[in-house]
Amino acid sequence: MTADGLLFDAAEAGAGTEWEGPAAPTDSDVALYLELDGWEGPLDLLLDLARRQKVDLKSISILSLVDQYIVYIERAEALKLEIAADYLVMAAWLAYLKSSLLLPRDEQEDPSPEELALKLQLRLQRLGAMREAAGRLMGRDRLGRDVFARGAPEGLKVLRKNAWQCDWYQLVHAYGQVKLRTETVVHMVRERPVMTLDSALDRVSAMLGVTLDWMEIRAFLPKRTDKGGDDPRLQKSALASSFVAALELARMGKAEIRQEEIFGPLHLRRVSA
Amino acid sequence: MNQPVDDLVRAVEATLFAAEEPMSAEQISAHLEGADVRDALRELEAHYAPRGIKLVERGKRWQFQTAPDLAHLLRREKEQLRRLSRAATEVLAIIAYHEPVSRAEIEAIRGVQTSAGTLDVLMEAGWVRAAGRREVPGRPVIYATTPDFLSHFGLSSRRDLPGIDELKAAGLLDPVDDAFEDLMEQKTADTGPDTSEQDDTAVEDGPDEVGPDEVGPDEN
Amino acid sequence: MNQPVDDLVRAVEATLFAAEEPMSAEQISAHLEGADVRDALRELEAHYAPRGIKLVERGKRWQFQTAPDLAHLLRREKEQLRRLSRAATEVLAIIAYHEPVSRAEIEAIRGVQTSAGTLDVLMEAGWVRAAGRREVPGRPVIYATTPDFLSHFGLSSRRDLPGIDELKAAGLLDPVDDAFEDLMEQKTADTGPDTSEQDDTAVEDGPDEVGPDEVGPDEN
Repeated sequence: MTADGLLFDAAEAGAGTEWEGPAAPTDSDVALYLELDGWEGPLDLLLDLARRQKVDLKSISILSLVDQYIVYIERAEALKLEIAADYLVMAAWLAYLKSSLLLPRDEQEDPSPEELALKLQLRLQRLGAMREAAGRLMGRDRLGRDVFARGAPEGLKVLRKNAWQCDWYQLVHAYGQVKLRTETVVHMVRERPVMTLDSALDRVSAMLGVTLDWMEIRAFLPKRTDKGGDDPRLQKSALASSFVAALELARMGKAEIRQEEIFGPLHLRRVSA
Repeated sequence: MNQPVDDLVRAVEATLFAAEEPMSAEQISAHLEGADVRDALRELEAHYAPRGIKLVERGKRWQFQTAPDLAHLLRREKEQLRRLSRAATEVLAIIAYHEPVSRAEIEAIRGVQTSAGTLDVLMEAGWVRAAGRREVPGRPVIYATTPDFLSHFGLSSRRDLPGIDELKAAGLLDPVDDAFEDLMEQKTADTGPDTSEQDDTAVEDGPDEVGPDEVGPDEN
Repeated sequence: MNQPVDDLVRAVEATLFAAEEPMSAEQISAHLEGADVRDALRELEAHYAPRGIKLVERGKRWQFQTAPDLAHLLRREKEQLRRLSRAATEVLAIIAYHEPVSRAEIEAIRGVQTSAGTLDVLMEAGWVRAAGRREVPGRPVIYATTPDFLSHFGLSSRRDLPGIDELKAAGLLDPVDDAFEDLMEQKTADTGPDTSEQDDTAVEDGPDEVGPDEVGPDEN
């Protein structure tokens, strides 16, 4: 298999060269130079060069393609055009490929130059096929260019209508909640029978003045027979107040307190002056 | 099955179809290199007469449009069941018990501001209507319930609504219940997607819907 | 002169006529309360075939549009398409003929990097969408065409892509490595059986080691 034997197959034949976008560069070599930017990379340029071998699109010669590419790049360099690095790398690689294809080979290289050339050809075929497909796609009857949708469609609208849900209970309950929330809140403090600390102080010191003996604290509380004395709440209050009064009198040095056991009865007596 | 259609008729048909505005016969003609399009228009008009699309002339200008008897296809209504938010329910109840009331009065009774959306919802539901204006400074709009309200809630008149004493007797004024229900409502709102509808409404109504805040402005 | 037109046919006609977007049979059916619209669609398609307007199916979606042969009458005022760059048309073709396809695969075919803007333009036009990720290392995004792509280019389905059958038959939609391998196998088959063993080995080793990059120096 020689490099010249590498063919583009039939699918490449008859390919239209039309596609939208930048026009394909013209045949003139000068134009070729000027439109270096018109190619999208070395593969694109190679494909374009391949298409120029118009003699027979079916039998593109890889060797002459390589030559064309290298000549093209060299001449561009001669004109001191700035050439992107990837074009130069491709040129170097193609030069290597060419020499490999031409020189007799001693050792078996892997992959062989023929295989590399074949792969390059396959790539060019695929790019060419897609370029042609793009052209045919763009040439179809396109909506908005060749065929048109209705200019002013009324549009289909689905209106969502809310069906609100609420029942009698929810309504009445809500009203109850409003009422409850906004009702004036009144705090009532009920009158309770109490003995104040002041009256307990008076009462305890007066009663202590009567005797020098120890007296149990209960003896200072109002008698059951006194007015309201049968109210247990008054008894409780009087006990608490009298106890505090006893402590106060002891602090002032007017009374002594005695308790013989924990929780035992509490006694007090006057401190003799 | 299909007869060939005259070229000019086809051209007029396509031109009017693609047009963004109705076109006069002269405009169509100018578009089609001066052809006389009147016959074509008549032919199209007759052709489309029994169809779902019609070619109509309005003020000397021609246009295609959907057949009038199929207009309902263009705007379909879909009903969506939505639960009334708590705020809206309260406002509705206040209107029902106190009508006619102004918005300021509703707010005074509720103790919180009422968003405009809340009254809109009630009017959209067809339960509340604006019933004139109160003849006081500012002439506020006053609201009342509608006959639809009575029929929806199965009431023959507003007097059928239970009084405060009856509410109390029914336990509807029980504060424990209230707290409990608040808790339950919060819990419901936190869980599953089945309550999303309710949540939507809550969002619409904004701050009104936030339970605990409703206790009163003194919270802030 | 006019026969009465079936009600369902009229309804489908009016619905598609008023629609702003192409509609699938299912969407039309849903709009018409579940009616089976397939026969009606076929009938309409046939009815409009010779007219200036056509009913066409594009990627399972139906739409009315003007007849292509009238393009010259309509085009002059309605040219509104942005011209696509050559890169964009190529990328679009590669996606359409190979979908779903990753950016690296697109670049392998084109031999150059695809600028970010190129795919954006195609996605903005609504012709290309990201269609998931390829389950290979790196999980690259893969791209495919949309129903709008089919609508725009007048394709009933991807099978309508011009020349796709021929390209497929010629193996031109297969990756270079696969095609290469096939060719090498053919070559092996052509040569004598005595060398087959040695050649087989060569073939097996070859493609594995030679990625597409190694065919020629890549740009980056």
